[in-house]
Amino acid sequence: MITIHHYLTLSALLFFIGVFGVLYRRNLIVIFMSIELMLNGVNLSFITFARYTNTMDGHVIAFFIMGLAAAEAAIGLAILVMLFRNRRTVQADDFSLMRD
Amino acid sequence: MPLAEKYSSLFFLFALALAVPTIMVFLAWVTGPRRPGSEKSLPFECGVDPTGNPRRRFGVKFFLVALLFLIFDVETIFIFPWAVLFRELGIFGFIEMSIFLMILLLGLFYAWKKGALEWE
Amino acid sequence: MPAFTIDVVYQLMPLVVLLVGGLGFMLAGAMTRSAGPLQRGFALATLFVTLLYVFKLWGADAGPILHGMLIMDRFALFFLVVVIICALGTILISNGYLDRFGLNRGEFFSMVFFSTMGMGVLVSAYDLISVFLGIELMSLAIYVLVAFRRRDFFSNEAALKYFIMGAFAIAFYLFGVSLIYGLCGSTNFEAIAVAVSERNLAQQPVFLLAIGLIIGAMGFKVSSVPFHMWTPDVYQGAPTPITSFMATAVKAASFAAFLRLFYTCFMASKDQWVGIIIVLAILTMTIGNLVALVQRNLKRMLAYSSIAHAGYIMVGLVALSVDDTKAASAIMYYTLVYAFMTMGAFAVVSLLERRADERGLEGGDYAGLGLRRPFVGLCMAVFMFSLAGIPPTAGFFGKYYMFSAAVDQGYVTLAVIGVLNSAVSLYYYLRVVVSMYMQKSDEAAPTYDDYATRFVTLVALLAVLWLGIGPSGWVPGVETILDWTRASLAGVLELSSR
Amino acid sequence: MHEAIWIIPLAPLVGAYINGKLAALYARRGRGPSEKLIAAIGVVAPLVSFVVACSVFLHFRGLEGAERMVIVDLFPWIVSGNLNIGFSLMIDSLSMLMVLVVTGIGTVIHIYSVGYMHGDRGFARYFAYLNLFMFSMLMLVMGKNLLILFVGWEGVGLCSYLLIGFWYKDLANAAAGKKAFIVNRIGDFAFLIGMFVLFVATSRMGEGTLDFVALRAMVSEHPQAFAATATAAGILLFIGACGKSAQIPLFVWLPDAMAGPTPVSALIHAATMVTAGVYMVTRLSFLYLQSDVAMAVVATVGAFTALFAATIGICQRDIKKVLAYSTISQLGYMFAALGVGAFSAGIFHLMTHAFFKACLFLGSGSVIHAMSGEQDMFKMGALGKKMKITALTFIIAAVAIAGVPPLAGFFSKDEILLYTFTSHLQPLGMVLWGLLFIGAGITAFYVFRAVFLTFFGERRYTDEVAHHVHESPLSMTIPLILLAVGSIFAGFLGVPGVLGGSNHLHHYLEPSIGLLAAHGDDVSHAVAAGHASQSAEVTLMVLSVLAGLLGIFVAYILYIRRPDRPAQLTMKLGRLYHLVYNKYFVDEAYDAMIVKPGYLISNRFLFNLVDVKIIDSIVNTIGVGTRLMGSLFRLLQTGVVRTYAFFFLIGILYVIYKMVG
Repeated sequence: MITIHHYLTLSALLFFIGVFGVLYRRNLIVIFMSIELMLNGVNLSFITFARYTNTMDGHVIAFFIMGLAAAEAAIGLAILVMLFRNRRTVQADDFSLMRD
Repeated sequence: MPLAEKYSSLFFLFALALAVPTIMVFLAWVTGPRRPGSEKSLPFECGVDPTGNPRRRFGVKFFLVALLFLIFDVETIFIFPWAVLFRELGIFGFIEMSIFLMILLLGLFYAWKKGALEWE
Repeated sequence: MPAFTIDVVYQLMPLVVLLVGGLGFMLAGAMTRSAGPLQRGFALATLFVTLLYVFKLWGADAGPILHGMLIMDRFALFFLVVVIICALGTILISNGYLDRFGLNRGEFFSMVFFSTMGMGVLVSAYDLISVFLGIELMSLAIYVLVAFRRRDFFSNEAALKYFIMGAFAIAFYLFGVSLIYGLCGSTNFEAIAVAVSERNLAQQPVFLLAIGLIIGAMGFKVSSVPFHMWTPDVYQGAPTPITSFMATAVKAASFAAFLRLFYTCFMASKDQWVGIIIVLAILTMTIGNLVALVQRNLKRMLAYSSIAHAGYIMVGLVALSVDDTKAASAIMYYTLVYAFMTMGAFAVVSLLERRADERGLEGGDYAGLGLRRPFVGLCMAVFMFSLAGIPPTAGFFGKYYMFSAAVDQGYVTLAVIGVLNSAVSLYYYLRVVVSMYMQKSDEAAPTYDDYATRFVTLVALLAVLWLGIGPSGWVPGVETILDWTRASLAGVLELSSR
Repeated sequence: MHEAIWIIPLAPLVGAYINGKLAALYARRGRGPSEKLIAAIGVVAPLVSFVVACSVFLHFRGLEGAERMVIVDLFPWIVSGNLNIGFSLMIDSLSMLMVLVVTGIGTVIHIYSVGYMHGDRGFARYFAYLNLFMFSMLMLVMGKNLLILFVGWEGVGLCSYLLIGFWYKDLANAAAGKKAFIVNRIGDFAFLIGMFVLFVATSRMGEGTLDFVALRAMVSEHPQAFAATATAAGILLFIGACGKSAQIPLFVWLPDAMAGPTPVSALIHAATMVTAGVYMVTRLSFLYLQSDVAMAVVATVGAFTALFAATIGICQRDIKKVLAYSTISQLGYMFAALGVGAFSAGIFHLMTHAFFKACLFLGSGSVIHAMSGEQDMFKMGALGKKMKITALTFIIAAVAIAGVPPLAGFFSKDEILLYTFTSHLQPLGMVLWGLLFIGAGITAFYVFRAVFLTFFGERRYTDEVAHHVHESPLSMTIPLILLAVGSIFAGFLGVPGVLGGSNHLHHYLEPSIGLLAAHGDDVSHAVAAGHASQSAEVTLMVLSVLAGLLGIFVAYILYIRRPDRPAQLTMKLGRLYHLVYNKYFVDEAYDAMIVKPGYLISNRFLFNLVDVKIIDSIVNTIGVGTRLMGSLFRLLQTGVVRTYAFFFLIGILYVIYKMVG
């Protein structure tokens, strides 16, 4: 029997795998993917709660998140293209001109 | 309220979810042998020494198309539920969706004017 | 949909005008090669029209609209005015800057409008999801604006850092929201407040976990330590008008959402969250000021200063109370004052900046500025005094109201730490003044003469002085503004206690 | 029209602004607009004020006592907590008189300055300062509350400083300016504390206020409650007045202030600014009347100053210094009058003094102008023939100050003597009368000494100088004539009853001035006069006239008939002369007792030990420590975005731990 906890565990796992992806991967594209993973984890939890509270809000919110995630991804990719054109690299750690 | 009671275990789930990747990272760090060498940091190209500049041309055109596709594709998630409930939402829904589509179309127009749709 | 009446459209007009403006300038960007004076004039006119609608709405005290997604009450309108003033300032400052840096395109204005609209959604949000939408709409446009100097490495890098951190933070926010949704069955502020009291959630660990996640994300937006680390890099790399925009408008809008959220939904758990906000406030003030001490780059210094100021404002959050709106009204007043003084300071910075300058502005560049350009120097000196909180500037009164609200609520130590921090901050603010008036520089940077930017400094100068000591007459003085904030907050409290 | 009294201070302010701009233009370009333009602006500004003031005066004529009051609330100024101070102007009888004196004499002196400052590089700057001074002085006398008065008070101080050091390239002038400023600051400090005392006291009683009208109402309502406050605040405020009006012990700046241009000495350091203290005390007369102690202090300090300064005046060689000490002395007379409750007599003397002293100063200016800057009277002599108008006006003013009837000085000085003699503060009153009486004789002596040395006797300057000694231009002589006429007739405003007059001035001032409680039933000046019989009054009058004539006679003997006598006397008196000639060594004493120890303490102890050794090291340690911490935190800023995300995560986990744990 799959209970709410299973869904929520999965969603939290997805989320934190995403978090660690952001922290540990160096390639910007992978970092973007990890962020998407985090958002999808959140989506899953929204859908779960929507099911268990018997409200529609969660579903709608999931739509919103998907829509905005796409927009975000588009801008992220645009930034990535711009960076690659200028710097010929997509390694996150190469971008540390500004510090101190 | 039983719902809240039920969720109190959520907190432990959160901790668990945090712990699992942490442990994974930690284990990888502890157990994994780390012998960095010049050989190992080379890109792996089927045993053949890499030739040429690995930083090749970047297919910006593909990215642009992918970008546009991503946006216009995902926005259909708003159109789909509207289509399903078209009759119930009536004229109001129609106007609202028209505004939404108009804005999207403006975006498309912008992309077009900027030459994002030209392949060459 | 009976909820969608002509009255609702009327209430949404400020946002609609901004949207139409944004779309219009997007088209203009597509059709024209560069934005001429006509477009700039239109940009200003659009903002004035928005402002007009805001003024027409003031006092109407409308309830939530769009099924409780937004609320255009006085609180929202107050912050909307602040945000629009910042946008006006940004556009005026950018006037000469864009020309000098060859960035003069319609998209710039388009993005400013979209992000202003996002802020409009954010300040009038009455639902956790509208907060999310507002933040995203605001941030997505800002990412683009930060990267507006496309060929500039610093600008690119700033955009990247802001983007990654922004997306990262918003995911945490959403995770928190999903937990609250699960607990309360709704994301509407009112529904949350009701559910919290009915289901006795205030001390629920999961509820607190959700608040914690939201504090993190909001802390990111207002650049509170330890969620602040992107701030100096992004402020340094972004085009200066945009830095000004982020330091003023983004911060004001985020604090508006922060304030409303905590004032309406989370007040029941105040005992639980106040401790951590105190810690964050102290860390933010202290680290912001300490690191600002050792900065050489002027924009980075101002970035750390803006972090420190976020700390001062958080002192107000600590002192929030249901019985007394003093702290909340202090936050509102401070946000307004802070917007003016920071905008003015960045306007001066933008006058000094050269193209093709990797290093950024350092001490030598503004040495002797007070003698070379007396008016600009004077303005900068006044802004520095105000940021440092020296009477009779508005900065002093902002801090005074903030800290006295904290003392009223019994947080004496916190207020003392705040005052000590102000003392530390004097050092680096005065260093700028000293350098401007008492040092001579051979390698002095040329300063640009741009009437629009000078106008911004003039207005900011007058505002900083007027908001400090100006009596209330036909120009609103301190008392009037405090009255407005109190009136706004009364509405917020009334709704939340319903 | 009379509602527009704000024009009165505004006009000079506008003038100051325009002339200031012109001066800045001049400084930047090295050449500027013509003097005519500057002079026109500079003169028209106070003239406008004068005209408006006259119209208000005419308006007042038709009104009864207490109705003679115009209040204009311009805007709320400082509103904070229970402190509510409006920016309000007020003209009542007292202010009216002051405004007329200030704008009237001010205008005359502005006209005089046009000739006197002709060709000076700082022409525009001069008029900017002078107009600014007019503005400040008018704020001072028109302010409806103590704080606006204080703003004007500080403003005139600033202008005085700027004008004393007007020729700042000479270090001595700059030093004189600084001295004036610093000595005044000492007084101002006491003034401020006095103001706080007053505010705190009124706050305790209900609403804290510094408004004159409200204060007066409060004091008259609870006179008993104000007894202690009146003493404390009264004495503190009087210390402020001592600074501004050059009374013992803070008079030392005024003689040095003569370093400024002579019209400035006439306007600021004789006719108007220095009388600010007198005005202030009169304005607060209702308060002073609550405290006999404060009144006695005022009277005593005034009378002693009057005699003390007069004696110093005997031995001065510099014509302006003589007049400076004379001013200090005459101010002493005014304070003595105030101290015995004869406020209107004090103000009367203020007014007449403004005429004759301004005339004397301008006359001396005219002489100095003719002598190409020579100020030593022993290098003048016999100028009367060459400068007829100057000499004549100077003599008229001298006769006035000597107290010879029927000129202005006679009436006002005589009244002061009368009221001190019959003061209710006996036997103090008699003593003070004695001091003032002797002072009157000495006054006549030193002023005629100046007259004889300057205009009569034999020529003591070289032929080269004689070659270009000439009468001054019209723009200078006309003001002299105007002021001389004033010196003759101003006294008729206050002819005492015993001489068949009706003393208009007293009746006019009555509504503005507090009444002595014991004698409050009748008009204020009746305070003392009631005690003296008519014959006594006449006797006193004759005595004082005789004293004045005696002084003139002695001066005549010593400097005209027997010009060799002064030198012999000097020899005979030896030490005493030395003492007086060096102004009783007051400056040196202050230097030795206050300045030097202060310098030593601040240099050796405060600077070298406390500041450098202790505070600096503490501050440096803190500073270095803070910067070190700053650098430490800065290390966290690696520039790598993943580190930022990591700290974000740590932060959020910490937040959650704190909240849930």
